[in-house]
Amino acid sequence: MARVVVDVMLKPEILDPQGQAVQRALPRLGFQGISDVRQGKRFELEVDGPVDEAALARIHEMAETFLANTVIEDFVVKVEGAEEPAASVAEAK
Amino acid sequence: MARVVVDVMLKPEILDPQGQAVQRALPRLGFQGISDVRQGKRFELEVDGPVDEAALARIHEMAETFLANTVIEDFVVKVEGAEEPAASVAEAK
Amino acid sequence: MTARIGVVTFPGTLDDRDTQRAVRVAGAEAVPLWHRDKDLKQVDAVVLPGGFSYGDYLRAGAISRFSPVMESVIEQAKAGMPVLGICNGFQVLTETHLLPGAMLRNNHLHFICRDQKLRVETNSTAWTADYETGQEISIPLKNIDGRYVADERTLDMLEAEGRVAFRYLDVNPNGSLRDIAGITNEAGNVVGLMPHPEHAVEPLIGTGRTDGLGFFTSILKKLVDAR
Amino acid sequence: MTLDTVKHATETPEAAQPWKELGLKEDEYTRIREILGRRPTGAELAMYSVMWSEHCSYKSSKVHLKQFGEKIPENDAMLVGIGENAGVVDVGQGYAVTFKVESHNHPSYIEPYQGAATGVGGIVRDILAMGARPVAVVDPLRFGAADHPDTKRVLPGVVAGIGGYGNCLGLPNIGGEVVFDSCYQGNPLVNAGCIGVMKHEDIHLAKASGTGNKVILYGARTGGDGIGGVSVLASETFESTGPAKRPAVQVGDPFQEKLLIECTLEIFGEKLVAGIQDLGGAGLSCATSELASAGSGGMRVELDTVPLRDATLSPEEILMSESQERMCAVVEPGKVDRFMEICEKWDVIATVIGEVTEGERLEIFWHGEQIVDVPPRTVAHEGPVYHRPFARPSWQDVLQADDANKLARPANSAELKEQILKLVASPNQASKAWITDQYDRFVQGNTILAQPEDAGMVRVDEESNLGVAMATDGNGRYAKLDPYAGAQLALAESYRNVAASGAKPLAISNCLNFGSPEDPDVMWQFAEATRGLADGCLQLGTPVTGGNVSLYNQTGETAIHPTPVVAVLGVIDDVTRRTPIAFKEEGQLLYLLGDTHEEFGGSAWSQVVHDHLGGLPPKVDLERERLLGEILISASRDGMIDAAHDLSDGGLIQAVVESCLRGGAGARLVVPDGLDAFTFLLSESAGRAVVSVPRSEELRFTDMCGARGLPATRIGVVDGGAVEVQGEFALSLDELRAAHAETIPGLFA
Ligand SMILES: Nc1ncnc2c1ncn2[C@@H]1O[C@H](COP(=O)(O)OP(=O)(O)O)[C@@H](O)[C@H]1O
Ligand SMILES: [Mg+2]
Repeated sequence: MARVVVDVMLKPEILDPQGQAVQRALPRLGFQGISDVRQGKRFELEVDGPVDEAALARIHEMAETFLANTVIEDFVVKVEGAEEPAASVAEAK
Repeated sequence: MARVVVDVMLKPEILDPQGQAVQRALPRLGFQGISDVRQGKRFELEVDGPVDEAALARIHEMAETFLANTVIEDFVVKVEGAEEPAASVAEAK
Repeated sequence: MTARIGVVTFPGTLDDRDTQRAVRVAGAEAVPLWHRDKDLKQVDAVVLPGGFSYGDYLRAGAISRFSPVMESVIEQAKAGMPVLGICNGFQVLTETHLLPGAMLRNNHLHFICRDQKLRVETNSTAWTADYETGQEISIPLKNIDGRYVADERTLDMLEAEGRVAFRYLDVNPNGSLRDIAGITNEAGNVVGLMPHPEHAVEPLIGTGRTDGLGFFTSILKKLVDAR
Repeated sequence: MTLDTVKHATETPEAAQPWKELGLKEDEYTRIREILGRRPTGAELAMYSVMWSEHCSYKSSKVHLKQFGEKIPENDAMLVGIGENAGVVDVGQGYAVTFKVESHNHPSYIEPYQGAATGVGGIVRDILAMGARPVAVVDPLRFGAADHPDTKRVLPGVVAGIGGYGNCLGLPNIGGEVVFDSCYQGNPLVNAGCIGVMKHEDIHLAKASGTGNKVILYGARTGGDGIGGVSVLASETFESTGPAKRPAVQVGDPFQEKLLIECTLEIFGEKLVAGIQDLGGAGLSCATSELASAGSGGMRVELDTVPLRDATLSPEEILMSESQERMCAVVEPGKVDRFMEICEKWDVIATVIGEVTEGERLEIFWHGEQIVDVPPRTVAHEGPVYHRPFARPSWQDVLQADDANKLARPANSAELKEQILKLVASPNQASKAWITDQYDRFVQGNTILAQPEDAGMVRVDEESNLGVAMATDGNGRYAKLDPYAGAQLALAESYRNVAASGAKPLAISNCLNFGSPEDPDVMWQFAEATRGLADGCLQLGTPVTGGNVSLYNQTGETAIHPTPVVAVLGVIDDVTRRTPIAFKEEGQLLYLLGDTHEEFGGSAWSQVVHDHLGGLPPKVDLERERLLGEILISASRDGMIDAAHDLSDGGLIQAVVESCLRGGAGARLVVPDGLDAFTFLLSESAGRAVVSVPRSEELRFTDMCGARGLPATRIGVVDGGAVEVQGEFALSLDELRAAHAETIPGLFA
């Protein structure tokens, strides 16, 4: 069994009120020097069987159609432990 | 400017209904072979200045006192692009 | 002279005006408190009302807990001042660790607004003295992050010490562990619950019941007796 | 990069401009050139194109909407009429109420959560801009077939979005509708309404006057969201790699809007603004041109002072951005400091972006260079007006001839019972609690009635118990059969719902959802519906205070059913006299008010049992509606009835079932002489209600109805644990509750 991670973030041009609220709170808590915060979602998927190209292609499709709303979000699929993003990075469509 | 990522996940023993809802929906959408899904948060922090040990220590503290509620959540701090978690907590990579 | 009860407004607080009204209906004086002020204006007790302070961004209550007013509230609560956290206020209290545990997304993932039946499990807190232990009441419940969780040890401790203050009856609306709707600290001065007693103090309004009024009369009596 | 300044535009008259891509017609572009005496700059072109769009200029609908102002009934209540952000009515004791309904249909199809959420945000800012504290919201919704997979995507998102935004603002949701019909499959209708309360002296208007007054933009920073098509401009005007195509979707931040509300109310409280406008569709273009156009002078704006979320935005994009949670105020110079202090208190960003000038031009500058120089009226109020052709559709007669009264009726009691159970469980008739329980109906502590009551009602004054009520209704099936009658039936039903709650109907708002105005069939539906509504309002004495038009609701060639949604606002002097729908007291007598005819065209029965739409909708008798309303209001005031429920889709049996389930008591019904059970239970004749009368009041009540000529038929009694129709069937409350309650969660949970 292997773990695949899908990170979903709002597209850069889309308002991220959560990230903004966090960022605005930081100086009050005594944390300086953080110029921007974006908040997104992280999905950890436990995959049965081998994480081969076919499996990653399926996960990519799942991310595109279900885990992320590509109207407003980008996503990245990674195999846990791998150094590079495993499958493609979704670009703004 | 560098980017530091903080991943926050519910502790394994805590019920994650969001992850479960995703997992339950997958077969209906035609995606088989995912035995578990956990959903967490991903924070991308843009740090002014160098991301040295002191900066990471501060971010670690920020994660522990603010970004995560350690009663229910674990977190991992990573410098974007780095191979190892920069400062690790509880969960192995 | 009547008791002065502070009602805190954070940015995004919604039920502050209703809570002030409930305090007045019970016969006490409602004192508005502002999140940026440390000054508690010599109130005898504080209510942290419901709402979505800071939009519930990050986690419900997580940002508010660091406000100046909370510094004073935490200090005074530790010194014995009665504090009631309702809904978002309860979430703030768990984030400050004045109360143990945490609140998570409802197990069905939806916001839920309903008339909720509860059992008052203890009347030996500052805010429940006017109820009988075991009394069943119905008050509105409305939240999306209302599922109470804590580890088993904490839950056992709460049970053993009689600190589960309210339990859901009939239906558990959100998957809260052990049907917990609200808890108290050891001393009984700090109480938090998810449902909204301040919405149930006048006939006709909301569900038309007044089952929540006891919270405010309890505290009033306690404070006046203490004089 | 060259900036397309006014000077540059004058010097390059022949430069090609993307007016077509921006949705302008050739003659419209020519007219802009005539108005300006030169070609428009990129920024001017952007402003005109968006302000002259259907959405902002009402160019196809204007000629028909005029009737609402012309056929205006005598009504002392109206304080501010059509044309402002929202109409305002007097509800007594020095209070004024403003209310309006708007559509957010297209965005909600693309991104259901954010589309619906920002729909709520937009209507709330409209109400706020009038000077009022928003006190409640409503949400009339329409979706495709309940069991269609795409409805499973759209509905949960829309509901979560409306709840997510409204709940976070602290506005109780007190009513709305949920209707399913496959005609809305590719075009869900997400309408949102808001009610606000203020004192008469607090009414604010959207106009900029007083030379030297400052123009302040406050609220969220401006970002690249909701710009959509305007980005073609950036890429056409500027060479090389223009900015990425901007998203058409906006993301809402209800927390920011909550701060904006509290901040604005505090600013109103200190009388700091001379004019105010919310930023909605068309963003700053709309706000600045409308403020300037309605005022006495001109306006000068330094666009580079606008606080941005994205530093790469072009001036055109800044003008067009529909970033949410922003307002624009006109403030006397001496009051600016205090204004800023209040904004700082609420963590709201505020910036002086310009001032009111002597002239009559709207002038906009970018880093010192002039990019806009226009007469604001030509942008905001003197847009194109179309007299679109319309004609009665060729298929209308065939549709009306397909008489629903000829459909096969249940052959015996068992079949009747089975059909009724099916009806009660059908998605349109089933309980919507799974949806409405996702909305906070208690917040603010003033809610007297909310779903599933006939009308929502909130207390306005804690001392005097003054209250207001609102209902929204619209039946696209009726309107398809006869748009004139359909619009009047929507009005009648909404009016009846308000009266049934005990409140006196005062005025209306509407949201007119139709297909493409370029289709003469659709335009005929629109013309008929507006004529019907205007005539109806004149007759009922309820003026139209404002509204919204949503056109182009169609998939390919197929338009949605014409769907005029009508919101009626009512007032009640003493909310303790409100009438709920619940049948509770055993032994109370049930009276049916009004006449029942064999009317099944467009009915729920014809849809659920026969999947049929044809014939004529129920007949409209507005005089009867008025009389029924008066009786319901008097009976409530004088304590003659304990419950009332209006009859609409699903007929009498649907109303009785709802009232029984609400109160937890059963009913025994007897079919009156002269009616068959089927017609009695399922006909949808208008102008009817069922009431529960304490025995001690029976004589007084029937005397009143008799004296005023309203038919009142005793049809049964509140009793037992079942709904029983004597000689026909009995259905236990448990069985009914299961049928009624399980459908929607079964489909969407
Ligand atoms: N989307 C919604 N939001 C809020 N309330 C709703 C919604 N849909 C239906 N309701 C409420 O449910 C109740 C029943 O709706 P409906 O059957 O359409 O009423 P009626 O037929 O009397 O107009 C009403 O109180 C109505 O306001
Ligand atoms: Mg009704």
